[in-house]
Amino acid sequence: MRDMSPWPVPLDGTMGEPRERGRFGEYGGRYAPESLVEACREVDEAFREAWVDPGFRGALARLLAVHAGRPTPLTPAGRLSEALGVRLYLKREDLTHTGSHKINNVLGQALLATRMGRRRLIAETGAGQHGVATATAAALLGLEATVFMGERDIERQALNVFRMRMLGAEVVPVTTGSRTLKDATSEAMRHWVGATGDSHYCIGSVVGPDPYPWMVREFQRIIGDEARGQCAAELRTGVPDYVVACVGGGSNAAGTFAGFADTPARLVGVEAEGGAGAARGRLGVLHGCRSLFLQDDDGQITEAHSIAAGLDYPGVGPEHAHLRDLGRARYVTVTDDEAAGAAVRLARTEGIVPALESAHALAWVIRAAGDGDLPSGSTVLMTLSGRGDKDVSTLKELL
Amino acid sequence: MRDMSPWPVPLDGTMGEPRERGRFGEYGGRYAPESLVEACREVDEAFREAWVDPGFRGALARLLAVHAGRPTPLTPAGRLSEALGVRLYLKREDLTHTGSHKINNVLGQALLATRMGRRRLIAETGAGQHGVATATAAALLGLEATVFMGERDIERQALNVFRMRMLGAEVVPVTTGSRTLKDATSEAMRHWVGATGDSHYCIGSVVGPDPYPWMVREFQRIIGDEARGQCAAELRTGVPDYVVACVGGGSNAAGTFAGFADTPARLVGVEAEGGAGAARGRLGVLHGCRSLFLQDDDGQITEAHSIAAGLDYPGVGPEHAHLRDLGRARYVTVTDDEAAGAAVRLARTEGIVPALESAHALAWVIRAAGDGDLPSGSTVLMTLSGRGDKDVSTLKELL
Amino acid sequence: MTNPTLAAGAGAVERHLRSRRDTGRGLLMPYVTGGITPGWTDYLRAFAAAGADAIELGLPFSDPTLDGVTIQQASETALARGASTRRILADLSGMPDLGVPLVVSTYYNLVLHDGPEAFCAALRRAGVGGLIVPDLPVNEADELTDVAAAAGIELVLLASPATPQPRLAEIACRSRGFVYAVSLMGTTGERAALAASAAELTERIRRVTDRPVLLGFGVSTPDQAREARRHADGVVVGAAVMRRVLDGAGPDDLRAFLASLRQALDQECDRAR
Amino acid sequence: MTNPTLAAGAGAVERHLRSRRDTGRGLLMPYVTGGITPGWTDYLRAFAAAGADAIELGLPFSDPTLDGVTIQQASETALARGASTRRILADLSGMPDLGVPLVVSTYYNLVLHDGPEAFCAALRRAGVGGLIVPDLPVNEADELTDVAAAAGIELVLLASPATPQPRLAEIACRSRGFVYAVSLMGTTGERAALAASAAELTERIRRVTDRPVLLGFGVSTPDQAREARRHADGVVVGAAVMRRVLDGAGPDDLRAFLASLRQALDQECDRAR
Ligand SMILES: Cc1ncc(COP(=O)(O)O)c(C=O)c1O
Ligand SMILES: Cc1ncc(COP(=O)(O)O)c(C=O)c1O
Repeated sequence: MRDMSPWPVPLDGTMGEPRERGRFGEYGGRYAPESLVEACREVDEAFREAWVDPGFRGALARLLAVHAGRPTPLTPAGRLSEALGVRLYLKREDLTHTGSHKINNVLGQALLATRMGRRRLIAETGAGQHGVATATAAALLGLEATVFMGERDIERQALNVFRMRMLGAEVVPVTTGSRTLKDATSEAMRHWVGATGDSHYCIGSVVGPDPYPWMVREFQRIIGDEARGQCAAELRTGVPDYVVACVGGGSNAAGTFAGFADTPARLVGVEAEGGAGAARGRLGVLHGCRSLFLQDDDGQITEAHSIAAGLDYPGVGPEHAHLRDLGRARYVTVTDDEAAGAAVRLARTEGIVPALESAHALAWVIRAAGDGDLPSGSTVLMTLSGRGDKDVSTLKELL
Repeated sequence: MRDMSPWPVPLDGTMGEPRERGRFGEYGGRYAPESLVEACREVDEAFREAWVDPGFRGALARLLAVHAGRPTPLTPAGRLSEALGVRLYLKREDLTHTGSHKINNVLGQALLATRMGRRRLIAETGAGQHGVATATAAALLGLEATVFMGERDIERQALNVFRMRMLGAEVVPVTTGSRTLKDATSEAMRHWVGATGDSHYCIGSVVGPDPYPWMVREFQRIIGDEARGQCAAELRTGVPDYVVACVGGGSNAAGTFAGFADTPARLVGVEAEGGAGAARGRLGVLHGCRSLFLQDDDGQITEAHSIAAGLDYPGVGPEHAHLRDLGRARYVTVTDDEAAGAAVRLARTEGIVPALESAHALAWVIRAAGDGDLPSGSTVLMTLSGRGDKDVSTLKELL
Repeated sequence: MTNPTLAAGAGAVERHLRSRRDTGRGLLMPYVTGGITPGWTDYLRAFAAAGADAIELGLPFSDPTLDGVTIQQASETALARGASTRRILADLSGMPDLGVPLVVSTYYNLVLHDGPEAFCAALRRAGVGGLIVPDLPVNEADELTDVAAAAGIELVLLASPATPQPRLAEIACRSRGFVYAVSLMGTTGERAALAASAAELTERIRRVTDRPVLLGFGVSTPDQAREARRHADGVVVGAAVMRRVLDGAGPDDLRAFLASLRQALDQECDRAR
Repeated sequence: MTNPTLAAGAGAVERHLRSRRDTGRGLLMPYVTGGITPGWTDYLRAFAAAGADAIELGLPFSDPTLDGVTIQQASETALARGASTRRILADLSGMPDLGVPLVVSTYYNLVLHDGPEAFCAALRRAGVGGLIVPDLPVNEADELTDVAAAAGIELVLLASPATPQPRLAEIACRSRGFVYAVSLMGTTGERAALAASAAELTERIRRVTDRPVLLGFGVSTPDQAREARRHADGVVVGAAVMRRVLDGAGPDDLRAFLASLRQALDQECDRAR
């Protein structure tokens, strides 16, 4: 796992618009059932129009500012940096309204849904953060919300389930398969097929059929864009040596990386040991896109296992698969224990209880600083994708 | 309860520094056991020095910005405003790190404690928000933290208890009296008596012996100062007609009011029906200060009862007692049911699940807009003191 | 073959279906999930015996995103029994000719697993004639089309009520074997009545092709089959079959059910044509 | 009065304590929470009989912030029994003279409740001579000082190890009856040993006054009383008494305990003076 080899840094327009048919290299595409192809096309068309419309951009920027609390700060992790021998900065998505980066994407899609005349949002959720964000945006814009959530996640993330219901969303338990995010996503897609007329499927990560991976990354790039500016103001070098984010589907990482793809920063995506689509997946198609997925010898998608419900997904967004192939980003894994330990360490040194998802990114930083993979003195920007309130009962059992 | 009478608006320096011996009118003072008088004097001296020291102010401002996420936005509550016929703006303290305004005060006191060479913070907590904030600031600055919490609140606010422990704080259950905030405060004071040498007592509201009511208000005035500037930018009139905040001990209200005391804005403090120190208390002395407290016919302090643990306190800060006497602020009460209903309403219309404490302020706005007490078309600034994650299990049982 | 001219360039499946259609017969394509029971291939024989014109053979996938609960459950059951593409195709290899074409349906992940070429070659070796991939829309089909054609596998494309007319023309043109008309905006699964969208979609497809059009998704009763037959060349019956199988119905029980569908289609044929 | 000159201007409590002190006697002031049992006034009689030089009578308050668990529990018990300022003082009124002064202690909220004037007048009527208010430090005492003096109630001020010397002088000067030396930085309650701070504080008080100095907080055993006597004029014994009361000890049992303290003080007196 040592990273002493030269790091390839193509500066030429990675993380721009995908190629035709939503392709990132050989990944991406729109492998949707025919019944959803037209709906995807409509989303694509609406997004393309909206994204160049200053009115839409302005409305979204205002929502992000006055409702979601952007910009989020860049926090120097002073005591932890000292202990690790690196200079660690945290991009604080945990401070957004609802407590994770998911709100950035959801406000964008919800505004788009309104623009498209849709009355309802459909969403899948794992950790519940995307579901809460969707329920929130729906309430704010006067839309309905139906959120699909695996039964297992409903148990693990009871707090978020009630938050969604309190926000007026319908939470539909998914009892099939592994009863986690993968199955919730399947069920949401099934439901969307019957509801394209009045509903928008608000996917929560950079996965799904084109244009979702691209669109969601664009809605999340505010993380990277803000951080880029903040680093420019804060760091002598202007750009951090490393940019690190956890990867479930990959939206917070994609949004973060997008701000640094054209810099010499080394991009590191951290996956859960038991849900390492980018690090250990093989080519496949699931949930509308071609990417890397954990599979068994027969080509069946295997269940992911992670202490972090939001990383409990056997695949990864197509652009990450592409960045991996290019060598532009590196994908590493950490174990449940490392993540839990990192969460406690951050709490004790910086007074921040991170989401277990985000704790994965930190766990890699800690490990890499310890084994020299992160050279001492490096500057590291890490996206703290969410806060840990939702996870304290899980951690309570562990500690 | 109608407010059609002319509203007295003394513009002359209310909410400045207290008079000699920490007096706000006849309230305040330092009714501390002799063993704590010297410690209070030291805090007073240190605070006075620090508060005029640009170095201290700068360090605090930076912590508030990069760690706590200030400034917090001013959110127009669009859909709810329309339904109520008023223009409601929410000052979003729920978006600060740890989820309530308590962090503003705690970062100030923790920085002061460091300056005073203290190694440990002692705190009482009701809802757990102040305890979490204290544990957070302690972790951040490398201090220890001991938090006293009533057993009943430990049950109601289990999430926060675990957050504190995760942050490395010691949480001490208080089993005496009503086993809520009042008793936790008594126990914290008892503990401080034996620990003045190395510990700072970090009081969580505008209560306690001089200089706490004043100092905490000053640390919280950032709410009002920010909101004042934001209203100036956002409102045609520059200043809202009404400024509303919930009142437990009264720190978020005091901090908010401080920004508007010299304007024509009408100040409204909203208490819990069962914990209405300002609205129904009588003169007394408790926890080091002279103020208004709920008491029985024998002069015993009675137990407060509120669905909101943070409002479950039988008294109110001395400055509020004074503002009430002056007529500069008005104090009203709402019931548990009204507060719970308001919480759900805000969730469903604006996508914000408020703390039950904050929901009290909203409940009054809703009621007053309904019965004409708030004239239609009024502009209302309401401080949303905290987020409701900690309360969802309470609400779950109610709904 | 009654009408060799029209079927020129068509593959075996399409030629077979066209020839039967051209006799005025309503086409019946029952579905079974491969590996659902130990002797699952008996269902194929029973289907053929009951008058099926083609048989859809599902290769179970872990994440059947376009299937309703019945076929989801069938897939889970088969997978839990150890079913896999390899084993299902192996089960087929020993079988005598059914007399009707076998059309495999599965999700694209299983096609990609060994690669489209190996996958199609394996189908061909097992005697399969057609392939339905519900999550492979026409615009993503390039990779598979030529490979399938080269292997002699007819790649059936699906059309849905949401498909705009120009795209429908492309689908109809590029589909092989037949055009799979998805009767409604929804997943597979039994429904109380045939969706209103079924008729309209079939008419729209007819406007752009004379390829056989089979209506699927939700066709569950003889009455519905009869009604479907008024618009389409025939029906695909999946969930209604698989619910029975999951409830324990053996090949003989299914034969009776299929016979009732056969009879309904034949009656409608007698009346309408 | 053995030394009328020194005691000039002193109130009755102080005169009494001075006169006893001046005989070389170690002063003993046991404490009882008013209303703790139905016949609680019997404790007063027992204390006097056992050689108390003054008795501290606690008026229970709901929030005894300077008390440790024992006196907290005593307060709760008394309040749960319906104790109140009014009822406790009423219980006193029928009592014959105890021969030693009664000093009430309570929190300032109870003083404020009917107002300092009414409160002091009520104490006076009930035969109380002194008043200790642990949460009323000297700088907040103005409101009560004159009122108490006018009512003939000696307001005892407390000094603590944390009190700086100039302030100590002010406290000693303004205190009436005696100076209450808080032996340690802590709450009331039994301790294993006398705090080291006790000696130092007492010496510091002695430097600025010749008023009697009673050492309280934590004095719980005859040995500790003996040690305390080496520095102070006497001791206040609260928690050690109340723990016994809470454990069911009646007036006679307490008499024995107090006698042991009395004896210890007398021995120390014999040795040291
Ligand atoms: C806090 C948090 N971080 C990260 C993730 C992973 O998602 P993504 O990889 O799309 O950022 C989730 C998903 O729920 C999450 O809640
Ligand atoms: C969210 C919130 N709001 C309000 C309060 C009440 O405190 P104060 O009146 O000091 O603002 C609390 C106390 O815990 C709180 O947690």
